Order: sequence, then structure tokens, then C-alpha cells
Amino acid sequence: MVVVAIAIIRMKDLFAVVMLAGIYGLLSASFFVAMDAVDVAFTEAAVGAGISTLLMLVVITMTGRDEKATRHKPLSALLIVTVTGGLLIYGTLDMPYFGSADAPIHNHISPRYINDSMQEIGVPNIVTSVLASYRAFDTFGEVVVIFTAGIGVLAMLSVGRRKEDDEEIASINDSMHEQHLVIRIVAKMLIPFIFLFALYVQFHGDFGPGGGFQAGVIFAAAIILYTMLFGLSTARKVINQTFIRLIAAIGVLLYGCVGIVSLANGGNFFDYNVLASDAIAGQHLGILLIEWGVGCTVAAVMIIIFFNFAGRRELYQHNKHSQNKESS
Amino acid sequence: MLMGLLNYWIVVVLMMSGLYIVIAHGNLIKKLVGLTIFQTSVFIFYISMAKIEGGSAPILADDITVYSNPLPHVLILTAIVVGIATTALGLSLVVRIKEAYGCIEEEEIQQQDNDQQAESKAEEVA
Amino acid sequence: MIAHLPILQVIIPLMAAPICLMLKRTQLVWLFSLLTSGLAFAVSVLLLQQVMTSGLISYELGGWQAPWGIEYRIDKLNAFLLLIISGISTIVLFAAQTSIEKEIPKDKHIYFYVLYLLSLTGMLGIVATGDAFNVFVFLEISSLSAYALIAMGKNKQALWASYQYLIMGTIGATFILIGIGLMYQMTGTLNMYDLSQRLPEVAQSRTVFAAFAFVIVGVCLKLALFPLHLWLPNAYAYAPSIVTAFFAATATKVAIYLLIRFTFSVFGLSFSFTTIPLQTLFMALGLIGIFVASFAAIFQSNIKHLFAYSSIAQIGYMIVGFSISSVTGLTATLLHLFNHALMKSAIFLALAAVVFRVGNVQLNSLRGLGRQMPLTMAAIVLGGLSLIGVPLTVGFVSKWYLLIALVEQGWWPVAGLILLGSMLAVAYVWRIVEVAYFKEPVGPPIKEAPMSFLVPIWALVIANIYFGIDTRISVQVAEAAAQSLFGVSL
Amino acid sequence: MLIAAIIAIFVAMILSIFRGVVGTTLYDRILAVNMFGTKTVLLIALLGFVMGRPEFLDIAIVYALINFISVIGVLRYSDTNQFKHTATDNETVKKES
Amino acid sequence: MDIVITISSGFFLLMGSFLCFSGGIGLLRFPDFYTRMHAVGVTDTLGAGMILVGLMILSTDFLVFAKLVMVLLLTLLIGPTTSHVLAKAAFHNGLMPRGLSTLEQDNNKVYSTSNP
Repeated sequence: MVVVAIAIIRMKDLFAVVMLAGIYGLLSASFFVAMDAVDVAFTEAAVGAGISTLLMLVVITMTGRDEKATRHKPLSALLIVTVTGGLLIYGTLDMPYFGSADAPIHNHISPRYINDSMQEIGVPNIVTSVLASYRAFDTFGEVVVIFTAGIGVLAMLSVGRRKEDDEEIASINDSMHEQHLVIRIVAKMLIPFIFLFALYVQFHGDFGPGGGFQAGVIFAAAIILYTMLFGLSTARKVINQTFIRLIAAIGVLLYGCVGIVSLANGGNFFDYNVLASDAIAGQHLGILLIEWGVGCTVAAVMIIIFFNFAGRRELYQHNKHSQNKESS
Repeated sequence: MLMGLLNYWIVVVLMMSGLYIVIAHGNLIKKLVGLTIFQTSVFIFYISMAKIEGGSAPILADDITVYSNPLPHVLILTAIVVGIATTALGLSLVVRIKEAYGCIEEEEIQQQDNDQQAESKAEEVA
Repeated sequence: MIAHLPILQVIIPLMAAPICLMLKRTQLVWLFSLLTSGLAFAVSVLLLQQVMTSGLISYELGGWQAPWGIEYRIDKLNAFLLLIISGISTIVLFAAQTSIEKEIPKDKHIYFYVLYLLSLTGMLGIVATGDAFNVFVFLEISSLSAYALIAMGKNKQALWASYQYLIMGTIGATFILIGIGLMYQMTGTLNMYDLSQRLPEVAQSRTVFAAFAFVIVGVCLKLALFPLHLWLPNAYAYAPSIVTAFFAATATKVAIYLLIRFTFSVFGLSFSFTTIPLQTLFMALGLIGIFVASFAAIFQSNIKHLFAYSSIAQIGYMIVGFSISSVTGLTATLLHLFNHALMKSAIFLALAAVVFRVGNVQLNSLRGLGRQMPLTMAAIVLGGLSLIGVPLTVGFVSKWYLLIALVEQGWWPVAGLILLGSMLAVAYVWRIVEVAYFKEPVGPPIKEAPMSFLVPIWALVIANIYFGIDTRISVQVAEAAAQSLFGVSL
Repeated sequence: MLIAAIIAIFVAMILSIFRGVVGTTLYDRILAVNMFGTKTVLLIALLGFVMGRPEFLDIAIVYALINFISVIGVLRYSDTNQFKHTATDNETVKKES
Repeated sequence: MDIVITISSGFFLLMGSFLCFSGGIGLLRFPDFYTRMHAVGVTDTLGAGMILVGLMILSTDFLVFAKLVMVLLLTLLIGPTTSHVLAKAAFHNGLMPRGLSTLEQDNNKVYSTSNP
């Protein structure tokens, strides 16, 4: 990993940098697996190696791929970095050793999660029970963060669609698709399978790695695949912007409403015990609902982000195209 | 001591290379890549804390007694989401900057801004 | 419902944001967000009342006990901050509709309100929570929406300012994350109260020192404390005016709150101020910040830039008060928090009105505006007087307390420097007065700002003067909050 | 046996990283990333068996999918003029050969 | 029965890892892009398949078996497809195989006329 990181520092070609960043994401995900953090690995693979690499690529096609050799401030930067790094290493000196079982973090709070969560919540995947019940509010915050990002991207990049563009873009796309025959067929076979798998991940989150967030990302990935191969305008016909915005909002609302209903039933916010007559059943219901909320929002926002980037890109291409025409 | 902390030290080196990219490089996209690396390294740091020798993934099963700590996993799940949100927003800013300034190098942008400020100052004098 | 006030405080604006997205007409969205913000304000008033009478409120989210679940912990300090934030937000929102009409394209108005509410949520969430990691999450909500809001400014510099802010802000947030990680490593808990109980056991270790350093540096990045302030002037100057008014009054306050919370409550007074030379360090940085920023302010030609630098200087005052680490010093800081929020939001709202009528805020386009927009310019001047610290304004009250605190400790030279710093404020405020009142107007005649601006501006200005004369309420609350902080940690 | 396979795959991963870093052409890098992805899938499947938690296979499936999608994405977006194989790239190839 | 399982799975795993390893070597050592791709494309698919089959023999649970089958199908489907697309894209964008680079000019001409 150090090698990759240093290679990224040295590399001038942005494209290569992005590819290496993708490798870095995969590497860290494998590391997470080795460290038993399966849920995290799941997410990191989908996000770090998948979505963010794709987004960066789209941007690079718009901005050009070479980094200019500019005057850096390597000395001052190096100084800052050394000081910070030195401080961190200094800080690690008194830390409990890696993997030792008597470190404070393994003895203060987490034993309760490990030992009692089965009785209190009844979900085998401890990560899910902590995520969705003990620290449900953090997860709510997380959903809101991703919602904010979606709105932010919309606010910055959304373009009004103009009719006359469509034809031209469609023709560009058609010429491109001639070459993509094989992938298109393979993708057509794969996409239903991906949807199915996303649903599986959504519902299986209680028992194994997975959950709303991961399912949302996978679902969005399938749509993105479709968009890449069949063109943005086709994909937009299937899922239009207003609709997807609505879904994102509904996800957040669904999550919040679970909390509000529990308020109304006399418990605290996000107290699932009061949702059903039986505490365990209530927990199950609560977790199921909020996972759906997370899934909806994440999938919707990822699609929004991708659509807007791709839309900008087409606009950009179109402008360039017409400029070329004018100049020639 | 060496073996016990080596893992953390490597993570520190990774974090710092990420931070170095952010501070030292002028290309906006590369800065964002650096930011991603910085954040990912912090995630690795958290996850390393959670590991217990001989532990297993925190999914309850009958024949396993030692589990790794699930709490850092939860925190990092949240943090990853935050990370991708930041990256997406940052990239959309880069796109807009490219459209407005025509370039994505820190220095050129600074240059253009300074020019403009000088112009407005000159107008004021006149 | 009274028992659920702490969570309602955050959840009301949060839930309102996605609902806004579903409403069709922007008029409706505006009314709705105004209503939401007003509700949040009402809740915060009730909360403050409750805290003042019955003391600390703890609310366990999800019904899980504190170190296992997330806890909302409202004491006097948070309640005070909640009141400031939601109050300012409500007043600013009054003027929002008119102001953004000219500055933001029509089809993005809805996004503006959604992001505004989310940003409000983030700040309220940071202040209300009692869980270290939850702070990080809500910090990111507020900063992400802040980046997007700033980027909505009409100049292209807004984009660049926002990008710089994004990089700095994310580095800051990641530093805080590292700090929280190190603390968690040593104590095994994330709850702030629990942390404060468990940290003293391991206070001597180098890890805790590093954790402290990272949290402080991270917060200071957000705070725009002197050497780390570079992102702030541009971000404030190029954001839509209404956003500037909101952020100048609240965003840095939240960061100050975090600083106070972490040093006083989490790490504890004895650790923060005896183990580490924090006092001298912050005192020095605060003073340098006051002078550098004030000087920079004098030479700005864009008035928004000018007041942004003045904000950095005011942060310097707060840090000086904070670094005294006595009850009076902290009271001064808290008072200045409140007062600065009042005056800066008044000034920036007035500037928003100027932008609405004139189109920009370059110093020379303000020529003769004192006669054309008398009420607006009068508000700016009164706000400026308050910044200087003229008696009968709020600025005087907080500076007075700051001086008392310094004299109590016998630090005469510092007190002198503070007075000198106020003189610099005179210089930059005078430049505006000179241009606005003693130069002949140029260009076409300009009308006074519409009522939707004047009402909130003058509400703020009157509050400025009222709290400058009748100091009982604000001083009482600030003192109580400061005392409770020292009570906890001593 | 599983351990031996893990080591072999690990070595192959390292080799592909080197190819990714050295690169020379764009497509070499894409190839390296692709191979790296497949190797990761195998590695995770094997790790799951070694640790006795075969639930990990879910992750392997996701990796395979993501790998596919990202390679398609790369190719789709490298098809624009910006990524036409440039003259300088060809020169380096010539030099090498 | 046990011994049969162990031996057969061991065989598959070893073969698979050998193939992967040689693929890695090929990726690093071969002279140009197309040969490298050949090395990776061929060994990867077969090697991955072999390792997965080896694991399948080891698996006891039906669900695990099913998932392995799924992974196998995916790799079989995806591996060749990506290789195909990659090669096509590389060629389409003007990267010449080694040895053909001298004919570059001609080839480009032919290419541009045959493909509008």
C-alpha cells in the first residue's frame, strides 16, 4: 500500500492516479477483510473502488488528464506532514499493542454489544444491531450527510434539459454502441442478477455482511452500468430526475418517521421496543424499516450524483462539438 | 514493541502521504485523491484498533467465542459514507471550476483571481 | 412532549428539509422553512428555560443507556448556543426570500432552502449532542451544506472559495476524527461525559496528548483561528449574502463551542491548562490574530472582505477570553459569542440589502449611500460601533468583561493590547462612514431597502442596543454557563 | 493448501500492482486493475475458507461485480477524444520494444 | 471419501494458484500490451475457475456452494468480456501490437476507411 501511495504522489498522469486510487481502495478493502471488518470491506469495495473511481473518471474526461508541472511547495508541505506524522507516531507509543485483547476498547463498551445484543435485539450481525439500534442516530446522520451531498451536487450541476441536444447526443451514443455489442448483451444478462443480489444484501444484512447502504450502492451500480452502456437519455426515460429526488427524500423521511412513531408510542426517539407489542419484534421491525430508508436514499442519491455528472459531461461534449463546428 | 506498533506506524505513513498530496499538489483532482487516501488511511487506523488476536468477524455464530470489536466498524461505515459524500461534492465543485476558470490548477486560478482583483482596484483608483 | 425537547430541537429542521424538496412553489418552501426555524427557536427557548430552572437534561436516544447508545446532553452552555443559532437563523430567514431572488437562479431556490435547513440541523446537532462521534457526523452535515451554499454565490470566485473551504474543512474534520479515534483507543468510550470520567486515569500517556493536539488543531481549522484562517475571508465574501449573514453569526460560534466543550468538559480543566501550555499559546495566537486581521481589514476594498477579516479579529477576542481560563474570562467569551452573533448578522444582513439594491459591495460603490439608504447604512454604522465597543452597545459589555477578567489576573499589558485592537476597529469602520456619508453619490438614485430587509435588520440592531443597556439576561446566562463548566471540571 | 494458494495469489497481486505502477500505456493499467480485482475476489473467497467464515463470499460477489462495472466505466469514458492513444505514448512503446 | 476430497481440492487449488502466479509473471514480463493481455486473460479465467472449483469441493454447506457457483459464473462471464472490450478499445484507439508498429501509418489508413 505504501508503494501505491508513493506512486500516486509521483504520478503526473491523472488517469493513472485514479486507477491507482482504485487499486488503493481494493487493497484497503482486502485489509479490512483480513481485520474481520466484513461490513466495512463490503462498503469500501463498492464505494472506494467502484463509485468514487467512476466519478473521478467522469470528471477527468471533462477536465483533461495531465497534471501540470507547477511549482509545488514541497518543503513547507513536508514540514507540516513530518510534524503531524511525528506527533501521531509519538501518540502511538503509549497505545495498547495491535491485537491485544486487554486494550480498553475491548473491555469497556463493546462486551455488552457482543454478549447482550442477541437478547436485546435478536440480530446475529452485531455490526447491524449496533448500527441500526444502539447508534441509530449516527446512521441517521449518515443518511442525512449523503442526502446533503446529493442536494449539493444537484444545486451545483443540474442542467435544464434541452430537447435539441438529445438527438445529437443520441447519435453520438449510437455510434459508440456499435462497438459495445458484446458488453451490452452481457450486461443485459447481468443487470437483473445485480438487482436480485441487491435485494438479497438488503434483507440478509441481519445475518451476514450487508445492509441498506451496501444494497443501495449495488442497486445504483446496476443503474450506472445501464446508463453507461445505453446512454443517459435512455436511462433518464426509465428514471427521471424528479422521481429519483422524491425517492431520496422519502428515504430520509422513512428513517425519521420510525423515530417519530416511536416518540408517539411513548418511547424515546428511535426506541424500537415500543414499535410492536414484543420488544424483539419491535427491534426487528425498526431495523427493517430504517434499512429500507437507508437503501432508498443511498441508491437514489448515488444515481442522482452520477446522472448529474454524466449530464454535465454530455453538455460539455455538446458544447465542444458545436464550437468545433463553428470554428471549422 | 516494534511488532506491536508497526501496524500503526505504517498507517501513519499512509496518512501522511495522503496529507502530503493534499498540501503539496496544485491539481484539484489530485488534491481530492489525496484527501480520499488520507481518509481511507484513517479508516484503516480505526479498523486496526478493533482487531483482537484470534478474534473473528462480529457476526454471532455458535462455535466462536472471541469477536473483534464491532463499534469501530460501525463508526467507519458512517465515515466512509461521509467520505464519498465529500468526494462527490468536491468533484462537482471541480467541474464547475473548470467551466468557470478553464483550468484546474491551483496556481492558475489564483493568478486569475489576483488579476481580477487588481483590475477592480485599478478601476477604483480611476 | 416536554421530555423530548432535546431531540425535537434537531429533528424538526432535519425532517423539514426533505419535505421542502417535495413542495412545489418556492414561496411555500420559504414560509415552511421560516416556520420550521421559528419552531426550532421556540424549542430552544423552552430548553433554556428548563435548563436554567432544573439543571442538566440528558436524553437517551433509542432508549439505550448512555455509554452504549447516543446521549443528548443539554447543559446551560449548549442551551445558550442553541438559542443563538436558531434565533439568528430565524431572523436571517426573514430576509432570505428577497435577497436570494437576485443572487441565485430561480430553479435553485428550493435547493437553497433545503441546504440552509440541513446546515441549521448540522449546527444544532453538533451543539446538542453528548457523543464525540456524533459530533463528527453532524459537523460533516453542516460543512457539506456550507460548501454547497457558498458555491451558490454568483461570482466564479465563490466556487474557488468553496473548494478551498472544502479541502481545509475536510482536513479539519479528519483531524478531529483521528483525535476521537485516539481517545477511543485509550478509554474505550465515545460518550463525552464518560470520556471525562475515564480520561484522567490515562492522562499522563502520550496518546492522550496526541489526541488532544489533533482535536484542537481540527477544531481550530474550523474556527479559523489565526494561522489557519486563510479559507474564511473568501468564503464569506463570495457566498450569497444571506448565507454570509447566517454563517458569520453561527458557524464559528459552533467551533468555539466545540473548543470549549473539548477542553473544559472532556479533557478537563487541569489537563488542558496545566499539562500543556495552552494558555500562553492561545493567548498569543488570539492577540496576533486580532492585530493581523484588523490590519488586513483596514486595507480591503470589498466590504464583505473587510467584515470577514473583522470576524477573524473578533474570534481572536473570544480566544483571549477563553485562554484566561477563569470564570470571568469564559463569561466574557460566551458574552462575546452572543454579542458578536448579533452584530455580525445585523451588519451582513444590511450588506445583503446593499447588494440587493446596488449589486455589489465594493467600497467605492457605497459613495453617498448614507443619504440614499439611510436606515440600512445606519444599521451598518451601529453594528460597526458595536464592533468597536462603544458604550451602550453590546460590544462594550463583552469587552468590558474581557478587560475585567484580564485585570483580575493582573495581565495589564494584554488588556492594553486589547484596547489598541479596538482602536484598529475604529479605523476600518471609519472608512465606511467616510465613504457613505461624506462623499457625493454617483450613478442613478437608489431606493431604500425593502421592508423584508429592514425589519430583521432593525430587530437585530435594536437587540444590539437593548442587550447593551440591559445586560441582565445575557450576563446571567453566560455566567451561569461558565460557572457550570468550572463546576464540572474542578 | 489454502495457505499456499493465498500466498500465490498474493504474489500475483503484487506483480499486478507493479504493472499498474509502471504502466507505460493506459491499457496496461486498466489490465492491471482488472487482474487485481479478480485476484482480490479469489483472495477473499480463500480467506473466508481459512477463517472458517464462508459468509465472506457475499463480498467476493460484490467485488466481482464492482470490478466489472469499473472496468466498463473506464473503457466507456476512455473512448472520448481525450484518451485517444497519444503520440507520446506510442513513442514510449517504441522505445521499449 | 475424505481423502479424495482433500486430494482433488488440493489439486485444483494448486493448479489454480500456479496459473494465477504465471499470469502475474506474464503481466510483468511480456513485452507489449497485447501479449500481456493474452497472459492475463487466459490464465486468469482458468486459474480463477480452478480455485473456485477447488473451494467448491471443500464446501460443506449448500448456500456456500451456491454462492461459489455464482462467483464462478460471474468470473466466467466477466473475464472474457472485459478482455475482449479492453483489446478492442486499445486497438480502436490506435495502440498497435508490437511488430506492427512499423505498419502503423498503413493500418491507420485502413482502419479509418473501413470504420466510418
